[in-house]
Amino acid sequence: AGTLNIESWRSDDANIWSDVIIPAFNKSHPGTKVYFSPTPPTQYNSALQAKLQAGTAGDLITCRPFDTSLTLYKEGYLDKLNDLKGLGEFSDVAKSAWVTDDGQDQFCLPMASVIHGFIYNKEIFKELSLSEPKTRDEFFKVLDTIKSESRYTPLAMGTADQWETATMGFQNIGPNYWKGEAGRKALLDGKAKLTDKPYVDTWKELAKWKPYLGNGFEAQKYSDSQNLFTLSRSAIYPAGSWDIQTFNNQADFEFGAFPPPVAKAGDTCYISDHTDIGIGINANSKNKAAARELLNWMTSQEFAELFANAVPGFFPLSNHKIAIKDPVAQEFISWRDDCESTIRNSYQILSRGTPNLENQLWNVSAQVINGTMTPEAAAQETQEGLEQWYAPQQ
Amino acid sequence: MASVKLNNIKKRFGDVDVLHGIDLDIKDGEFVVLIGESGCGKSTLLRLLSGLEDITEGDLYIDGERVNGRSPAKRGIAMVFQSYALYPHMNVFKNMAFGLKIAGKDKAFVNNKVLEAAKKLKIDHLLNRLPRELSGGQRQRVAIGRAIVRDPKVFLFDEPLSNLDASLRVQTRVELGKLHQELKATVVYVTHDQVEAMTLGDKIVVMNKGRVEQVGSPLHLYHHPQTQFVAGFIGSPKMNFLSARITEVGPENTQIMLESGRVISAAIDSSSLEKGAHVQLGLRPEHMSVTCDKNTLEGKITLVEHLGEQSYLYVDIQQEGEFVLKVDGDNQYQAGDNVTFGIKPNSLYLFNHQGHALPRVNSNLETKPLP
Amino acid sequence: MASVKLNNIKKRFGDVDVLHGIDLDIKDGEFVVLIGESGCGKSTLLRLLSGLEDITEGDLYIDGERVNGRSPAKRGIAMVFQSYALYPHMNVFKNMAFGLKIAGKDKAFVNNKVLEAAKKLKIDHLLNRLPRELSGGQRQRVAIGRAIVRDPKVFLFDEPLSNLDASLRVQTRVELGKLHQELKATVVYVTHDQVEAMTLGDKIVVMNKGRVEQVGSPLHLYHHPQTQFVAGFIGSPKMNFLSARITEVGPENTQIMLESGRVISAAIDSSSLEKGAHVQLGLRPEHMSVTCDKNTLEGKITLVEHLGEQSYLYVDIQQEGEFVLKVDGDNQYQAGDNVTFGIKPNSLYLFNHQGHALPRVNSNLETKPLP
Amino acid sequence: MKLLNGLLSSSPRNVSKSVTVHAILLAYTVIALFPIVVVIINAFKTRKAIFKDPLGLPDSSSFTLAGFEEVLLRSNFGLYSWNSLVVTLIAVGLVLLLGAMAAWALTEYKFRGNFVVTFLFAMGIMIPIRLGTVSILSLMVELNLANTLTALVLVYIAQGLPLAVYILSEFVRTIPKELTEAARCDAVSEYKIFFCIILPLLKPAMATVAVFTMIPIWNDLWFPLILAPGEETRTITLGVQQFVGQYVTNWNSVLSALTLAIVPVLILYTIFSRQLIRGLTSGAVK
Amino acid sequence: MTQPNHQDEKKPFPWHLVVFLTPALLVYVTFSVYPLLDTLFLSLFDTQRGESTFVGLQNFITLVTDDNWSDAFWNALLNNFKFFAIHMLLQNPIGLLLAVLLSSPKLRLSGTYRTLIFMPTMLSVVIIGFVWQLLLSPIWGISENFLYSIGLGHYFDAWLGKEGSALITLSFISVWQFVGIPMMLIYATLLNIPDDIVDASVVDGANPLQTFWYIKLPLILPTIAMVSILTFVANFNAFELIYAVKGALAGPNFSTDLMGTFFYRTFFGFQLQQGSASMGAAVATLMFLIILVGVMLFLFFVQRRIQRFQF
Ligand SMILES: Nc1ncnc2c1ncn2[C@@H]1O[C@H](COP(=O)(O)OP(=O)(O)OP(=O)(O)O)[C@@H](O)[C@H]1O
Ligand SMILES: Nc1ncnc2c1ncn2[C@@H]1O[C@H](COP(=O)(O)OP(=O)(O)OP(=O)(O)O)[C@@H](O)[C@H]1O
Ligand SMILES: [Mg+2]
Ligand SMILES: [Mg+2]
Repeated sequence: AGTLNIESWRSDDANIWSDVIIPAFNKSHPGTKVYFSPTPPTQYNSALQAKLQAGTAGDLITCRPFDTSLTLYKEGYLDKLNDLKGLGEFSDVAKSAWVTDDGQDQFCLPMASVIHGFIYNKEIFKELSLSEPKTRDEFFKVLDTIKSESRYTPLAMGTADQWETATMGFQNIGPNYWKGEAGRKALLDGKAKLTDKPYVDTWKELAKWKPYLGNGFEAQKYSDSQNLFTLSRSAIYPAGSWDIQTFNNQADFEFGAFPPPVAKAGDTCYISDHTDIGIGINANSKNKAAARELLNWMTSQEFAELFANAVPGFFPLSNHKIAIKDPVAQEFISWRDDCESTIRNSYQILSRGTPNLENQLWNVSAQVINGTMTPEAAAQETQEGLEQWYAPQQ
Repeated sequence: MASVKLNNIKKRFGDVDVLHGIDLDIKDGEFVVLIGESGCGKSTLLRLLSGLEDITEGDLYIDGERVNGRSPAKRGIAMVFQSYALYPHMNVFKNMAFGLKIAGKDKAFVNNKVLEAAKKLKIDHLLNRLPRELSGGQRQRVAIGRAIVRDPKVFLFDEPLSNLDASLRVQTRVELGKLHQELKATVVYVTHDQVEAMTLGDKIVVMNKGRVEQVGSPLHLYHHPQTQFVAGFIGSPKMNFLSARITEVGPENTQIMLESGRVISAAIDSSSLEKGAHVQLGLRPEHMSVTCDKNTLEGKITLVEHLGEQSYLYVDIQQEGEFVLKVDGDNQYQAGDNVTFGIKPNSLYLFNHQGHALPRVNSNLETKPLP
Repeated sequence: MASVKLNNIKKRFGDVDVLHGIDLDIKDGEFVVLIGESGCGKSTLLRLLSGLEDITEGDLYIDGERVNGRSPAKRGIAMVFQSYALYPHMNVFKNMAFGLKIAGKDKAFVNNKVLEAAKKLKIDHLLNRLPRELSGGQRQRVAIGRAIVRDPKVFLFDEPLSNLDASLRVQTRVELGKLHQELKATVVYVTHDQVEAMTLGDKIVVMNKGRVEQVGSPLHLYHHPQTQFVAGFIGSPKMNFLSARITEVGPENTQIMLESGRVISAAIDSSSLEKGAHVQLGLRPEHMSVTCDKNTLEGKITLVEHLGEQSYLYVDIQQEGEFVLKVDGDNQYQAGDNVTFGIKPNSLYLFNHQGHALPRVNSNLETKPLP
Repeated sequence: MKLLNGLLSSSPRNVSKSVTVHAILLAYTVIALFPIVVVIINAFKTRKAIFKDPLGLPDSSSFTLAGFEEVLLRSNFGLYSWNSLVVTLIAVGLVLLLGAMAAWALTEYKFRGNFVVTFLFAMGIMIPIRLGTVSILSLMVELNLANTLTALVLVYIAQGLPLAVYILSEFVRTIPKELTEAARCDAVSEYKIFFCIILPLLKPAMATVAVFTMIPIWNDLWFPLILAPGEETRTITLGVQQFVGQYVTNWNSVLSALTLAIVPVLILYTIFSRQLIRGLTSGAVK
Repeated sequence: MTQPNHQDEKKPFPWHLVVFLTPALLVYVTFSVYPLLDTLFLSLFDTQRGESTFVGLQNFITLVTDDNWSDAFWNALLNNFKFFAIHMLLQNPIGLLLAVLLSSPKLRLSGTYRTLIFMPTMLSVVIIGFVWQLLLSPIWGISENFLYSIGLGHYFDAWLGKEGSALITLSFISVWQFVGIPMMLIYATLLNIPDDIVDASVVDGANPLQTFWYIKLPLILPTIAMVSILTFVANFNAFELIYAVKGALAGPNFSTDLMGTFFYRTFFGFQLQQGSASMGAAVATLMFLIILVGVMLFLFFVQRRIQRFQF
């Protein structure tokens, strides 16, 4: 019983919550009024922090992965969830984004992950008789073909917003170079450096993308890229799985997806299957009991299925077997079976200090694609940044 | 120095006719004063002369050349504004030098010119001051100095003394008169103040609602106003007017009856009118005597103003209205007293119902012809 | 109505002494005019009376009560400002009614009061206008009306006419005079204009640098100035002053020698001085005659101002300086003419080197004692 | 042609000058308006049309009111506008009133501490109030004002006061001293002097302050987000933000909402603008 | 009559002063001064680890000496000066020009021009950011086509995306938005210049340009000075446009980073970077000091020399 307010940055999902999820919850829990009150994503962290400090934040807090939420927990704004019944439905990997460093305390319930890959315009591929590239060579051949034989822009990506270059560029194709979790852990342990070959090579490949980007890509925003692709002016789109939903609404052509190509056929493929959204309880909530009930419900099969199908591209992290109806989303999730999953390598611990690795990755990746920085220099700069404060790397 | 000729000059602002055709001849070196009620178009006329405003119709000649379309700078005129319009951010020297500097004169020449003018106006010790550090009279002189240095052919003054206080005004007026005598410049001078007009002007132009009412020397206008308007305008205190009716028409002498029934005779040629015609009788306060015993009026004094050597008596004359008398300062009149005063027949003016003056016979008052 | 008494009133702004101890008795119903040079403290004195400024030292009594610390509101005074200070956003009626409304008077009373005052001032047809829609003279009358309605004990006027043009000033001055006679109010009136001072004041207070120089009726001051300052201040054109030296001391008659060596005799008691003492000779422009043949001076006319019925001659007298003569309007003088004029011995003033007047003997000029 | 003639000053001498002046002003007006026009025409187009041909006018195939429908139906646009209007008007009104009172007190009366208070207000012009967000929010929580429009109003008053006091002080100085002195002689109390005389005379100045204060308040996103993010108290600018998603921006709706949001400011501005120019020219008080 | 008593009728306590001043002071001090001081005060503490410890000026020292901070700080400061310089060189002169044109005598439609040109100033930054990105985006080709149509097409570039031009372009947009403010203020002052003075200079033979240069300009200098100060203060607090267009990382490569965005990033954190209230407060304090010093210098060196003129 009572009222629950959910803090979230997902204003995109406002309708889904109010039309689908909350009614479903209310079917089993009629007394509880739930309000989903999103904040514009760019303001979410700062607004949330202010509200938590002043004690006006909602009862449920949507959690960014890793340190952002960890800090909130350490500052006492989030409740410990160790004894939440449904927690057992999640694997350790799924939970890893919201546990303390020592692995003791769980402070957010994993909600969804996103997977990177490439989405392509099937009609253009058909028109140019192209097929999904499996290897890097094939990938670049496809790009060359599109560039030379059509008026389409081969790759829809811009560097204006910076984060796409890091997230849909570096973190998308990188795992194939640094061998997924192995490489990520090595970096954490200090056994690998960002100046090592896999990382430099990742940037080298990014640098090779430049000629295939659209005219004036330096000023191209994320939304521009989306529009380029959905208006059929561009053939391939380095994507996050969340884009599926957007393209379903906007594109009037068929599109498909392929995972980041590997070096040579038969190599193990690695994908970024990133734990992206969690949800926790405000330690100062007046209605914790109800909040817990809601969280518990969110560990259920029912929720997982509702959510996954309402927001195709956001994949539940629980162990329930669920049926995903959207074909492209299905394609994405099928990679979990074929490839090794990993998460973005800068998220756990490594973006804790100053300078901030994630911010640096944005900056250097954009510069590498812009051609204003060499891959080696990018590696050098990020490595030096890490060494400044991260003991294992010193 | 130059002559100025206005030929049927008209000015319209949008739909409003402000000047209805002004003809005027100004001789080289003449000091012409424009007077008239507020809003009658004096400033407008001046602005047309200066070129600040475009002439709607008619021709303007300066020194024989038609200058209608010419820009102010090229007309060889200088203007002194009522508000002085000194450049507040320039010191006195720069204010005076500005026109010359703009004209590209060399420095030594400018210095000389300005110094010379400043000495003439006794402001050479103020050259470094800003306008706001000057008194009203000093500002006035700077404004004049700024005009002088440019050696204009014609000076235009728009009520230049009206912002000064009474005593300073007298003083500056005197200086202006001397300056004109010295420079022998052509001057067109607008004022509201008839003392200024009388004392400064070689010629006075009385304007009324965008038309020229009368032109003449100051004394001529004082003694021979052509219209009631001019008569009322010139002289201080103002001429007294009484309504009357002609009882006896004559070329040498006219009998008129006031509203009270009293009959007065005047040395005026009323042959153009008929018996019984309505007229206005004009009497200057200074032309009545308290000793005379013919043609008398009497009334009760409502107020006495002692000005020292003279006094004004404000007299309430039953049925005729209020009257002002100017009498010797040496008197014992008090408010409430009754007074009887006489009117000299040859100091009377009569105006017909259109306001035109009837000719006066054998006026013993001096008449200066138009110079 | 009330009497006002100032007892050694002093005012200091920071370190600057502005008033050095003013003693003044103003009777009930009296019209007192304050005159003096700019900055001599007239406005300051008025502001002390009104309570807008605190009195530094001394006592102020209104109607016998000491009111030093009392707020303006409670003193029963009304002040009319030079700038009128009309509330620009209220129409004439509201401007006049404001004080009464604030005092909580009922509506009918206010209406009556305002209408009555407006009628008296002939502004009853303007009651709905805003100040900016009024002419200067009308604004002036509204300002006075605003003061009248409150039935103050004392009216304070600070140069109320100085913003009006010459002819309007004359007219308003006359109206003010009549109004005072009608209301019989106590008035303290500051002005720069000595015509106003002479015509309006029952009593004139001449101030000089924060002190009272002389108090007296207008004619008394005109005829019997106690100091050179007062003599120069009262009368227009200004009294002419010449430097001279006493050659013969006497209780009835004094001989003085001008700088040019010319000797003049004056009906003045110089017994307080010694032979050879430096004095200033004072001569009013209107007290000289061009026909007299004793005690003559001669000079060259530099400028003639014809005012119609009178003329001013500006005469340059070698070695003595410049001189102004007032002569009959009926004359033929021109600049450049030489003129000889005589001085009547009993119209002379002499001032010692401290500027104090020497007593005049048998002055044939009327003397009004202080009322 | 007649219009052209009407635009130009009558004298032939001035025609070329006049043409130049109009040409430059017109050119700049186009520069100023062009982007705004782009926003408005695109508000009526489908998403595809917006990006296919951003400059094209909506035609039968691209015309849509979907954005407006979305804005007006899916969101509580009426409520948001109302909230914005209430907050803006009350805040601006109080800034004007309190600012005028303070400006009057600081310029008219000499008292100890005058300088300190003046300086304190001057400081407010130099530091953005956003800096104090956390303290402000805690304060509001303690006062039980979180998630109320009152909180917004209070913060906006605090935000607007420094500039208001600064500008209004300048204007108070131009009011002739005689007016207040006349009133004091008239036995008017200090309060009545302020409310009956000073306040009416400050009207044009207040219009200036009103415009300068109103714009940032109306457009503010930050404080509504922090202090009053609730559905009931949401303002228009914050309301518009719900169409800006994490990955997808519903430009069609954003543009419609923004187009709708321009209207009230424009109306308020035109109400004030005549007074505004009078206010900026200090001659107004004469 | 009693003995004069100088202390009689003592002035009553000025209650009206309290009434006039208190409401404004109360609201202002409570909701602005106190929170601001409270925040600035944090700059003397270290709140990095959850609890706060007093560290004196350490944060400031870190800010200007530690490369990680100082590089960003100096970069932001330098950018801010560029940003300000562009406003001074463009916004104010254009505002001046428009004001002068608007104030030309007998100009028809001047009210309309005035309102229309002021419009951008009233718009929210969301609109401004969106529409200019749309207009300048090479992808949609609006500006490019326009430039080609006047033969300047090959000068076109992805201005908002290039390190060399992003800041300048953003400054231009900001100038475009705010030009209305100097325009209005200067326009009002120009209207206040008495016609007489301008007429006098015309009669003195000055052409319009000379009249402007020698007469009008000196007379509006005080307003220009005021506008400059307001521009300075506003520019050094600028934040929203950059944030709306380029985000808190102010790319590319921090080339559009201003003090405002730097502060925001520091204080509230960004993406994975945690906000630091103490470092943020230190940045804010420095910003305030820079502005204060700038204003003081200006008042001392410029304002003192500029005279205000009564007409
Ligand atoms: N620019 C203008 N547009 C329209 N009407 C004007 C303009 N300038 C002057 N007028 C009108 O022309 C008439 C004459 O004005 P002008 O200023 O010449 O009067 P004036 O005789 O100088 O009056 P004053 O003695 O008050 O200065 C007035 O009625 C005035 O309203
Ligand atoms: N508030 C003030 N602070 C300092 N000095 C003042 C103040 N008010 C007036 N004074 C000085 O006091 C002297 C008298 O001023 P006041 O205004 O009384 O002169 P006034 O006789 O009215 O002159 P005016 O005829 O020019 O009006 C002047 O020297 C003036 O500078
Ligand atoms: Mg005029
Ligand atoms: Mg005074």
